[in-house]
Amino acid sequence: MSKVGEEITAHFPEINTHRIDEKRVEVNTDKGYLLSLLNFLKDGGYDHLGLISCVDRMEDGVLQLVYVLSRYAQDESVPGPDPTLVVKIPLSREEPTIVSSMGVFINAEPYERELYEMFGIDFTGHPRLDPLFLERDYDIPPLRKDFDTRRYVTEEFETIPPVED
Amino acid sequence: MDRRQLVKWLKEPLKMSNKYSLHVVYFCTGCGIIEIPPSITARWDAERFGVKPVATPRQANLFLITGYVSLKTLKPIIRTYEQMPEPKYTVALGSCPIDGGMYWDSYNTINHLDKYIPIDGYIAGCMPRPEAIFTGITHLWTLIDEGKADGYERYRERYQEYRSNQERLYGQLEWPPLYTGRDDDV
Amino acid sequence: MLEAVLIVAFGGALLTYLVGRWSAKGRDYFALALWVVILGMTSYLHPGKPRVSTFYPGFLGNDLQLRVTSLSWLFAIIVASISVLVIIYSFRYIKGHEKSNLYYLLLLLVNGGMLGVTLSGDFLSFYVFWEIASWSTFLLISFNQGRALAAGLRYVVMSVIGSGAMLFGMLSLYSSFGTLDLADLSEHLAGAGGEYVLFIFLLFLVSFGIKNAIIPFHTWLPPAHSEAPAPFSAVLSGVLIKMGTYGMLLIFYLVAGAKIFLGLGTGIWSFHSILSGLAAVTIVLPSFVAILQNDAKRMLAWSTVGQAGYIVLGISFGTRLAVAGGIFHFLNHALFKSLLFMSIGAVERKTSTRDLNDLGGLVKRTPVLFIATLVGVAGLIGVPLTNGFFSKWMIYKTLILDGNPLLAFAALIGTWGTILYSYKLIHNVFFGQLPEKYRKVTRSSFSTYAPMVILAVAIIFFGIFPGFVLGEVSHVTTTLGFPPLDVELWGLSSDTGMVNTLNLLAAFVIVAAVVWFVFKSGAESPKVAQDDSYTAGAPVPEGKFTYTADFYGPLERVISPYLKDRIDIFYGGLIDFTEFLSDTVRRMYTGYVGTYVAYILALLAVVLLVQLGWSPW
Amino acid sequence: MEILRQRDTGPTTRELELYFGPQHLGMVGNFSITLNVKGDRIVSAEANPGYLHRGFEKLMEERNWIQNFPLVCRVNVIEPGSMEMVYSMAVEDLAGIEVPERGEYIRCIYLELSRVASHLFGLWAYSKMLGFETVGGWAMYHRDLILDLFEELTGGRVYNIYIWPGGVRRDLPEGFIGRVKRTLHEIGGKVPDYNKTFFENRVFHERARGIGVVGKDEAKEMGGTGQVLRAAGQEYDIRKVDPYGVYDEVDWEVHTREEGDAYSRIMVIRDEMIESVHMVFKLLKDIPDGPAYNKVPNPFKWRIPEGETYVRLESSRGELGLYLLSDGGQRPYRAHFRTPSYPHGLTVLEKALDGESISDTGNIMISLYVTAPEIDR
Amino acid sequence: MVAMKVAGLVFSPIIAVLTGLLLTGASRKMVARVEWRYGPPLLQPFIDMVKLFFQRAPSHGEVFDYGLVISLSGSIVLLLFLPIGHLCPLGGGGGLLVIIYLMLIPPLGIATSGGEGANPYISIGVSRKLMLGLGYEVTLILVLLSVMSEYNTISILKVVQAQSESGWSLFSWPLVIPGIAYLLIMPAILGVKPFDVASAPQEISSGSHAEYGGKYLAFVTVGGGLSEFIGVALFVNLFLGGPSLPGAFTLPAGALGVFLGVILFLVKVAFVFSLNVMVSALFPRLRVEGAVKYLWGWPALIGLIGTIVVWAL
Repeated sequence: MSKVGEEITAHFPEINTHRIDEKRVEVNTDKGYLLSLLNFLKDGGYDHLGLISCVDRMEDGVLQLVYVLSRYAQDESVPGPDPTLVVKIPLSREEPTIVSSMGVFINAEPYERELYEMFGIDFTGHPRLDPLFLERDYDIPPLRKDFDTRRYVTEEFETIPPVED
Repeated sequence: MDRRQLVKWLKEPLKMSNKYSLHVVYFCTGCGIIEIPPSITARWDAERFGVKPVATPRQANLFLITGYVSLKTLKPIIRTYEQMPEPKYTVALGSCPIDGGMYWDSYNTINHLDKYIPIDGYIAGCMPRPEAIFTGITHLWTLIDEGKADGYERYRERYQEYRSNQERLYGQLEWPPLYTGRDDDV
Repeated sequence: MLEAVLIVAFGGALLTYLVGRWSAKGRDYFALALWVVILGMTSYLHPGKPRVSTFYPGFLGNDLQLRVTSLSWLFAIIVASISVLVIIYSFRYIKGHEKSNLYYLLLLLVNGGMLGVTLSGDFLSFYVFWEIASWSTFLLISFNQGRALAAGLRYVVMSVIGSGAMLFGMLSLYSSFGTLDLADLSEHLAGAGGEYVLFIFLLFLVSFGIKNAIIPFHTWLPPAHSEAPAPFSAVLSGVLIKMGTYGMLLIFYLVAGAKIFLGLGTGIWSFHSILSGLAAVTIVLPSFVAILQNDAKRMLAWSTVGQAGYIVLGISFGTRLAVAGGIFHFLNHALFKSLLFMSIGAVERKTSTRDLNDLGGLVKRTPVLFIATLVGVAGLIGVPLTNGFFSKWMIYKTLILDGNPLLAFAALIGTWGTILYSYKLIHNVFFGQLPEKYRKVTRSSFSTYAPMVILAVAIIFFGIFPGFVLGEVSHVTTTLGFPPLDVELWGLSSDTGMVNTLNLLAAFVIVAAVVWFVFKSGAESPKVAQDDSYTAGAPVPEGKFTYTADFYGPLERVISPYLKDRIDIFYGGLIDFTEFLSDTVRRMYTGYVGTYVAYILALLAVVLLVQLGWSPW
Repeated sequence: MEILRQRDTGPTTRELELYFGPQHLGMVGNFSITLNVKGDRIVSAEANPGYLHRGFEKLMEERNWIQNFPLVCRVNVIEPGSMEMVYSMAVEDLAGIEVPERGEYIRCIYLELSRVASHLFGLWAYSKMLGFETVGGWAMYHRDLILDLFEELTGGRVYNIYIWPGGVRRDLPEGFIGRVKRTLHEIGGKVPDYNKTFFENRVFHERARGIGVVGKDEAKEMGGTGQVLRAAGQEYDIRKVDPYGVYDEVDWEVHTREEGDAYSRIMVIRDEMIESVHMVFKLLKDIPDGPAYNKVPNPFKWRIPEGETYVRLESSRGELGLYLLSDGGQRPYRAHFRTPSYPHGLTVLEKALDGESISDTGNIMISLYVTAPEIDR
Repeated sequence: MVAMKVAGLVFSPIIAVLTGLLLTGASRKMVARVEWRYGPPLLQPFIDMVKLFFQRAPSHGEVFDYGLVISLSGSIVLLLFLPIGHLCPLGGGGGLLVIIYLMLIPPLGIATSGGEGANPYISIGVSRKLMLGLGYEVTLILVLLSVMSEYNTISILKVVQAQSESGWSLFSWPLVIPGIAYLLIMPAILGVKPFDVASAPQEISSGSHAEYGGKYLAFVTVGGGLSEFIGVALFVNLFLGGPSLPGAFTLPAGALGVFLGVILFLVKVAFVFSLNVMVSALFPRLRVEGAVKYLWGWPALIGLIGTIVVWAL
């Protein structure tokens, strides 16, 4: 069993971690700690940023950023597979801004671009925060919970008249 | 080639050659493309029927739209279709271009492809097997024979409507309308 | 008559200058009229047999003579014709330039000087006219100041070396035989020893080689050609450097004679074989260096070096067909290279750049210019039915059948180099997307493209009817001591290996007509705009959709290890050497033209002193 | 004197933008790379995805747990098997469903077969990039043989939806194992042919060696997994690092190379293919008897308790992950796929293309195994 | 004699065009068989031609049209200078040197035509074609020079004639050396794999053909078939004795002999061509640098040795 959770708590007393199961450790923090935490984890062997995701918790008014980190090299000091770290950071839903983590992990770049256009999160310091996937501008970023894709389709695409029957 | 075909060749070389020399634009618009490689290689070998992929739309006369069409893809599709020389045929593969298929409620795929470009034939299925593609092609032959594969003529006739539908999706398109006078000097 | 030509030429030059102070337009037409007259007079000079006239008797015990032979007439007529065309072309090009009067004076002086060179009957007058042409050339190359001044300086340094060598040779000849008359000299030289002849040849080779830009004497040429005003580049490349060719023909064949020239040394170590080898190098290397150029005029300049190689190869190889081919190629080169420099000049005037990475798409705006350039390039490559084909064919044929396939290989591979850079030139200037900034480019004026059209027509005409020129060339080679060529209007007949443009022309016309008919009977083609082009589905990115930079990038990467390093070091050394020399010269003299003359006089004095006091030869 | 030092005018440049895709014979999948080119050298490359974006993650929130299976397998059309597997694993993890031993074995056999099929497709794509349709045609034919097995197993050629929460949809049919062995023997028998015509072809070596080098540290920096990493010498395979299924019960090894160029990536793919075939034989030998699946609750009323999970597995292109959230309802609350091509196609590719020749664009892209649909989702 | 000339003028382009297209069809079929496919009908190229001819393909301007016409005319004119069996209407005029130069016209015509297409893919394709040309031309020139020096003629007719008397060049010393060199560069001359860098559909979208459709494509395809035919026919003429039979056998005189000669010639062409098709089916495409490096490597060296040996003997 790994001790990464304890290490984090030892280094950052304000951050709470808890083990979901033997394969996953959850780390809850806020956006001020992001870079220092990522740097600490990267130096500590968690050098693989698997995923940056985001969950729209509309009823809480929160956009929850999720960073999934794992190790490339097996931690020799502990037996068994290393757990995956799931770092969660809540952002305000109205003005979601956070510093870009590209300085730590290069491959954060497309993830952040995607979250920018899908959730409208502004990553400060990102060099090319322009649309990645989408052709159109949607009023509400499409992956937010209040974006109703079925209504959008009916209003936008179904109203276009057929040319011939 | 039996005698009946020979007579046909002499009577209607245009239709016959169009039938047996369908050159396909190589454009993987969706997941239907996964069945194109098997169809053109050893197992099914579409080249038997003169169907082969070519490099640019200028050289092609068949546009296989292989699957769902996202907003970002539709624009190159229109561009590519307009660059093909006439006569040209379009066949849509899979259920998605017909009515959206399983992506009917997606915010980023258009549901009815025939609102934006004319389609000569559909091959239903998700995704159509190579056999289905061949059936579609042979059906296209019948359509060509009967003169019903006239999508390019319809496009020419009702260009204004097609164009206005396209521009409802994209706003102003980057290229000038077809079939109108152009600045010949540049 | 002979004197009259030169009097008209030189007197007219001064008069033009004076007229120019009064009216620019008047000056233009006066200059044109003057040279049309000279052209007429020159063509009237056409010799049945050589004619000689003495214009200044008894200088240093010699008569200064003018003399016209078949050879000199051929060169003179080319000088005169190109001059007329260049003057027409200059109307528009130099219009409004503050120093246009000086320009005309110098241009006419150069042309007159060249005419004088070709018509000289003895080495002294030859030298005088040579120097007139050289110095005016220097001033014209430097006409635009700035970088042009550097180019001119480089030219003048090389030129002075060449003049010195020639002077040295002349003095030696004079002290040995007591005469500078060409006809007399040829008698004397026939009895001279091989070493002495070699010595004389080498001296003259340095002089004429510099003018003709044989490797390794070519370093002055690329900057000079690219920096000079475009009409003058045409003169420079078309005829001026051919004065070296003329000189070589004169010294090797007229003065020494083919027998002496070809008998100097044996086997591959004979003088003319080594010279042929040098010429082969001069064909191949510059053709490949030209591929790497991004400046249109510099590319053409390197091309000139390469094409001069063909001429020298023809002359030095020394068979009947080779010499005839060399002379014919000189004529052809004068036509197409003048045309190309003019067209690049026109492009530069319209777009104010000649950077090949900045141009493009002009075929849509200047079709006449494009067609003229295309014809010029076709001639340069030697596409059948243009004049370049025929002269090259003659050279290749004799190289293959009379001796050396390796030289033929060099010549043929040089042609492929030529194709590569020619296409790059045509493509980067005229093809591709027309950039936004050139949408407003207008067609050139009549006086700009008229000379080009004339030249283009001439290129095709001489390509279809090579016999027209070859008859003249055959006269020349006969006077040089070769049996006559079996010339027909359509080409050469069988005794030298038949080639017949009539076959080609007829076949091509008929086939093209049939193909065109078939083409037209296909489905009609709607015309599309340039932005309706294959882009893998995207719209054409404005201004970013032309392939010009590193046009032959992969090739450059392959050949650069073999070509670049050594040649660069070699060139660098030469340039440094030149710089060192010019540096010395500049330290000694302050850049005045006159001081350079003084320098030559000093050299002359030294040589005289050495000769008088020590008599080494 | 300085003025005399000016030699030939220095090389001036002009920007040229070339579009590699979407409509391009060298593009496999609907993807586009904008190349900024000087001569035939790529100055900078910009990946331009999104042509296949269907908003899967949004659509999954609109459909219930079982309805999502047809969607999930369409995320990656080339290898739908691992997509089904990763979703099943996540659902099993959230709902606490156990998989019987035989089910795990069948899953692994299926996954390895579909890995071989995917690699054969990749071999087709790669050899097509080099203009070598011959070997591509063979590979495509052999892939079809495997697809025939899938068709017998499930009725679908490409989209099988075979893996299911709690195991597989149904047990292997009678005589299936023999047919698998026969097919694999047929493919394996042609390996010497492949070697001679393709893997030992000098032209292939010349085209692929030293091209698109992604070093070990670089690859790790950019989130590379799969062949990208293994070809650079890092022994990283989720099947070893974080074993699932029965991969820890069979004996197999991870193949690596050192150079990190296109050649070593393709050779790693080849070695893996052979290893997979061997592994299938071992699995077929050891396969236990018993049930192949556990029952799933009524799909129309199935609610999964609140929770979240991140599962990962090794697809044929690298690490495939799924972040799945349930709020206790009938539908997923949020699903986010971590697809291997995402970093490969958007980060590694741009880097690997820098300074390469435009001839090698497709070559490098396919050697990185970039698959457009799983980037766009 | 006049009848032969007229027959040659009319028939040799027709024979060449038909053979060129048939060979294209045959090569598609052969490659298909190597790929375990059934392959298209042998006459597929003809079907394609008919279709393309009636397609309304866009034009980019006058140069776009004229360049293509000049290109195809150049190919056909070249055929008139090239013996096809005993048919060689213009063989006497200029010989191999004219052929070398006429071989320039088709690519330059395409290059000019494509230039107005204003598409960088075309430009890249043309630049690749020219670079490749420079690559193989080194060896080709050496080979032709050796042959011309050996037989001491520049006339291709005399070369063919000499071979019918003294045996095929490919099997005679020292011309076997340049013969091998020619065989080594032949795929590059024909532009088949591994040397199809100039079209390279997967890299530059078929290069100089990118903007051609309809009748334009038909014309370049016919031109391509012709240039393949020319590349092979040149080899057959120079090294396989043209229409002559090996050894002591001779063809009958008269019209029958002419007919048999043409057939024999075409059989040889088909044989040599199929060798190249096999090579093309078994190699991936080289990069341009790689192609040029290869062509300037062994083939050029062998060609140079051949030239020197021929020169020295």
